[in-house]
Amino acid sequence: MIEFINFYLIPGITLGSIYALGAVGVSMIFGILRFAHFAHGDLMTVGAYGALSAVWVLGVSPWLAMPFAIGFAVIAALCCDRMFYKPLRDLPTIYTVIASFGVALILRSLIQVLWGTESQVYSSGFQKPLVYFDTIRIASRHVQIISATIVITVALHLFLTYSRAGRCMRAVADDASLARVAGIDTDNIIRWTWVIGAALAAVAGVFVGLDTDVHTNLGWNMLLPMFAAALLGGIGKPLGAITGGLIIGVVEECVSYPFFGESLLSPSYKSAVAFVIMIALLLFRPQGLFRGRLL
Amino acid sequence: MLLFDNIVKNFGGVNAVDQCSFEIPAAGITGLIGPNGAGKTTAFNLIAGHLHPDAGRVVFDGHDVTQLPAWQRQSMGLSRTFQLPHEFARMTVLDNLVVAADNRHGEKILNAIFFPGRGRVRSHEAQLHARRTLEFLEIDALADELAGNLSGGQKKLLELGRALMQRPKLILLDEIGAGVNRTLLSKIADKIIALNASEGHAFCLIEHDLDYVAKLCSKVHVMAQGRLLMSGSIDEVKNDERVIDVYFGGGKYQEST
Amino acid sequence: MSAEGLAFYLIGFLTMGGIYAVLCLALNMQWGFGGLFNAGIAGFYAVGAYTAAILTSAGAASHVGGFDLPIVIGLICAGLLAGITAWGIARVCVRLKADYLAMASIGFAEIIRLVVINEQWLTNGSLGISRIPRPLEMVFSGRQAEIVYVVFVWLLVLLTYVVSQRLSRSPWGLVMRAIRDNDVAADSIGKNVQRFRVEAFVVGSVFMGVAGALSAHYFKFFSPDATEPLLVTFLCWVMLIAGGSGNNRGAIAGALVVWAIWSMTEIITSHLPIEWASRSAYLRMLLIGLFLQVVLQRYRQGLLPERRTTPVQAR
Amino acid sequence: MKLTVLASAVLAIALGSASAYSDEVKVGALMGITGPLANFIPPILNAARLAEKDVNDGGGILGGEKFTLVVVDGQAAAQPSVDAASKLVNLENVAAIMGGLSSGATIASANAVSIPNGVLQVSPTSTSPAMTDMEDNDFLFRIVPSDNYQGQVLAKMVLEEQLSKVAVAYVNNDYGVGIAGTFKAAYESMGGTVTAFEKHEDKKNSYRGELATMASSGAEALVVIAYAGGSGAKIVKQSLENGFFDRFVGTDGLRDDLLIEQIGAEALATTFFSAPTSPDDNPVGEIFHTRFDEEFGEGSDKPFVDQSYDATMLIALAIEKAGTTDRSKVRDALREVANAPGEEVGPGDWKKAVALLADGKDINYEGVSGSHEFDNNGDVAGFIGKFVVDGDSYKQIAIFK
Repeated sequence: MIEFINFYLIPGITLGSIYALGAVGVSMIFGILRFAHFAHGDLMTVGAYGALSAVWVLGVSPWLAMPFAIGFAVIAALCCDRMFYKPLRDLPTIYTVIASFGVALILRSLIQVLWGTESQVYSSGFQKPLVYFDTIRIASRHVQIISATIVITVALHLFLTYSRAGRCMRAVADDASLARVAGIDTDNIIRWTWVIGAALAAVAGVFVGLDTDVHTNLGWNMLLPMFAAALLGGIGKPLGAITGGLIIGVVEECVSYPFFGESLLSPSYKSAVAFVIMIALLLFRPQGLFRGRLL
Repeated sequence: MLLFDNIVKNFGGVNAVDQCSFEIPAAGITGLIGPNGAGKTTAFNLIAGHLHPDAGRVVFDGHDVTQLPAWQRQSMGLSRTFQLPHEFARMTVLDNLVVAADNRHGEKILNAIFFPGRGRVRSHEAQLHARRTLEFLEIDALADELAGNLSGGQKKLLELGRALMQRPKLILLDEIGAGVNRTLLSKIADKIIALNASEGHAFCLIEHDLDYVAKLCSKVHVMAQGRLLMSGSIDEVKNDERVIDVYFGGGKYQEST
Repeated sequence: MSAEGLAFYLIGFLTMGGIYAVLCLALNMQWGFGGLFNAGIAGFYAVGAYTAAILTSAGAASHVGGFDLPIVIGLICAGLLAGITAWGIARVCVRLKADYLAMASIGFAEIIRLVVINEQWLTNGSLGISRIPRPLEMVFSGRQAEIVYVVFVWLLVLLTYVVSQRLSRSPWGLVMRAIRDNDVAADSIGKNVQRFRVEAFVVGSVFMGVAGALSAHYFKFFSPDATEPLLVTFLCWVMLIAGGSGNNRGAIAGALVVWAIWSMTEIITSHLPIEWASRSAYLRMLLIGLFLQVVLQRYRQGLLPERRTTPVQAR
Repeated sequence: MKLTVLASAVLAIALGSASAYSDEVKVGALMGITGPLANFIPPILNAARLAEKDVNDGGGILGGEKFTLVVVDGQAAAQPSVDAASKLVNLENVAAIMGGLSSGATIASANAVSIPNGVLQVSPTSTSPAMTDMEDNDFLFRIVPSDNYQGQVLAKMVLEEQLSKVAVAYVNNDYGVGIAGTFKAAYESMGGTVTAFEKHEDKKNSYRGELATMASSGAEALVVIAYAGGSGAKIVKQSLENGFFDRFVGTDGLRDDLLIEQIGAEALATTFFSAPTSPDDNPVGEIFHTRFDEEFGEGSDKPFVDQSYDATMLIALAIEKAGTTDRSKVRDALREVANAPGEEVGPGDWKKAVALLADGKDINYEGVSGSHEFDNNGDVAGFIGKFVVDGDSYKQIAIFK
């Protein structure tokens, strides 16, 4: 049992936290701009490399480099929106979806040109995990990642509940036409969506780098689980996306635990878990756990 | 012709249609009126099969069609138009009508691939029929225009033409007059009356303009709050206190809508 | 460089271009006529390729296969199996709206990919299936065989084109377009939307399977890296959008033009100094990404836009 | 239509530039610059460049002509590799092709382009056993032993270390599956026990679950068959952190400076690695690595660097020996310059080799990554070295043949 917690559950929660932060942006963009943003994973990568530059140039720790990560990702997101998504906004969303595929390619190639392709780490060496009660072992970076995710979740909740921009975002995500009648400045809301989505993606990207390493496919590899998380939480429900991310991460890690002597699923099928959850949801409960919008 | 029997339809806790029953006779033009939010369009969707009721049944032409999907009801002779235009925007006006014709052989995929000749005769007939219908509706000049480029009123005519293509027994018209100018509106009315008289199509229409309803309909159902308020001739309805209350009064029905 | 060299480059180019043309025509049946956003092309392509590979390759001890069947039977089975897979997926998925269908189909394609790389008894996993034959290999060899194969590929492009053209001009195609434009209205005029969509999804996927089989025979070897979604799904979408969705000739033209850009940009970048070699490859990807944006913003109709004339001619 | 114009303009420019030089000898380098192997590419390319430089600094090829590598991007996948190889063969008119990194890319490009067009192709890295009995008219060679070989040697090596029970974690691609399969078969037939045998996808972030299961299987060490830059370093790191394993056995994919950087030499003290190498009486590896690091700053210990240099050099030697860029003559010359007997030449000995060939003497190239004696299938038996960590680098301590 203790093995389950140490080696399946805690890594699952860590992975889930990363999915969760990425999924918030996916969910909000889907809810407000109404398209599946296929370049979101690459925004994560942009963030991770932004922090890497700061670590290299300034020699600071990745945590202090976070503002750079966020800055890079937010600027990238706003530029892409202005240049590639805005001109297509009045067309059927399919065009924007395809454009976002192209943007993913553009961002990744830019990273590869600027930073090269070899995988990098923020800091070398390994640390022994912290041990609690002689049984629970948890790496200190996992403690940091999980607690940072909790803080971000609370902050996000406060922002969405109490600030004007946050309330407007929720309103638009719930019903765009109603919001327009109510005189909400849609452009402003869209800007906020990108800022928050990209910032959280950047944080998630840095977390991936902290946990393992930084490479150019880092975000792209996580894109589909993030979509699954956004759907699970309900489109347009940021807190739902966080829950969804945690669930997907934990389930993905835990399916290979030998509950009944045999592992439920061969570990090489782990990635299928997110897809199966996603497809099942699309078919049986497309509004997600938290009654998100249906497009 | 059509029996709307004790229907209940619930949307997220609100009963849009609540134990409502009425009948649409086989001949003549029936009106369905009521204030906004009374459940008229929902009732149409339930009749046409785009929605399915939580309780009650829909009987059309002697068959219980409650469980049938829309496309099957249509092939039994039940056509409709939509409140907001639902044209096939990237197809020509003529094709919009041709596609609505029944072409069972041509629409089989294996025939389409291996025997492209099957269904050709039917297509030819359908085109002639479509052209005649366009002529009757006086929009034949637009036959080769993309339907998406039509004006709102022209789209309404297009939809009417499309509904006529399978020679239906009953046609549901959802606010055929909304957003249409006066001249075109009276033209549409003439067409409806002519069709009812010559071809024997029965009509049921949702309309806000009571004068228009008076011109067309022999019988009127009034809905409010998801229920049938009353039925009768247009004069009976116009003079009924409850109806006046619903429409103008700010009475008890107004608050909840 | 010689004229002969150029000719054989063009033959190689047309072979790959032809395979992409089949894929693109197949996608056009789904998206161009039917408005079905299939983002899992790579999955059906893989099913077709592996079916053909297993049925036609010479014997192998490490996995099922080595039936050594004629290539035509392999092709037919590839199409059939891809079609059956598509039917299963379509039954549950086609009622989903565009973006959701895209996600579900990506999900299925990924599951297919995982099965392919994990079920070693069936597909030989990541080691791939080798010794896949090509048509008329006994008779022709070397450069002659290249010519034979390009003819073979383009015969199948022709077949796909004829089928696609017949479909789009038939009453079936007309209904499909109606569904694409407005499914509720199509429902209201008596068309079984679900049935038509499943049919379009299946028939398109059949040809995606055929395209997969064609590339397996071309490479004479097939391993999971050939099903990379970027190279199959994404590229195919770019081709169709650039060529003009809804138009069969546009689909073929798009496949050739985009494949030409994909292939020929490298002729320039490979002449940059060698220190630039690794960077130029990314610059090339960057250019392709930007090209897509230009097409989407400026040439949305594609090279050959959809024709608006009545598909069934009145006589 | 504008697009067609653009495309033809591109072609025109390309054709113009392709025919601009004529007094050079071109060899194609089919690399997977973008795509799944992208993070291995820069040092591999640098190694090929070093070979190019060695030839040109040593007086050029075929009597002073310039030796030029044309690098193309096959994206480590079949479709673009075939297309890129076709450009090399038909448009660039190369004398031979170095490359195809992943087996899928190599086999597909050989089948569709090199073999039908009669062009020599030498892969530096493809290890798939399927390449051995391909009908290739002797146009396809490789200078790494087939997986079958390294797996067997690794099994021997592990048993010699008195490890009779091991767990195997291998990456699910042609490299990992190939070596792991032969290792398991050989190891078990020699009396060892594989307690757990798990493949994994290399894009995941946590392998703790699988590792925990493997740790509880009673293994004495963990055999990791994966790339350090992919999943390899993560697996070692997570095993050490959680105390699943403290002893590892790796292959050439894991033997990467990146591993020492990420883990630290101390924790790897008991770990050993297998990698293709050259016979011990040919101490060229060390010199080559020093030269490489001087030239490019770093990277000489990355996977497949040695092989990339050797493959390029072998092709250059074969062209020199053939005395022409005629493709089938180049092919015929390859075995003669690579195989014994003959005067031995090594990396950096270009001048000497040219002189020997001019005198009509037979030469035998002994490379950085092995002595490269091709058999009838175009495979090499190869030497597998045993490496351990030494400071911030690796040291070869034994050789298996």
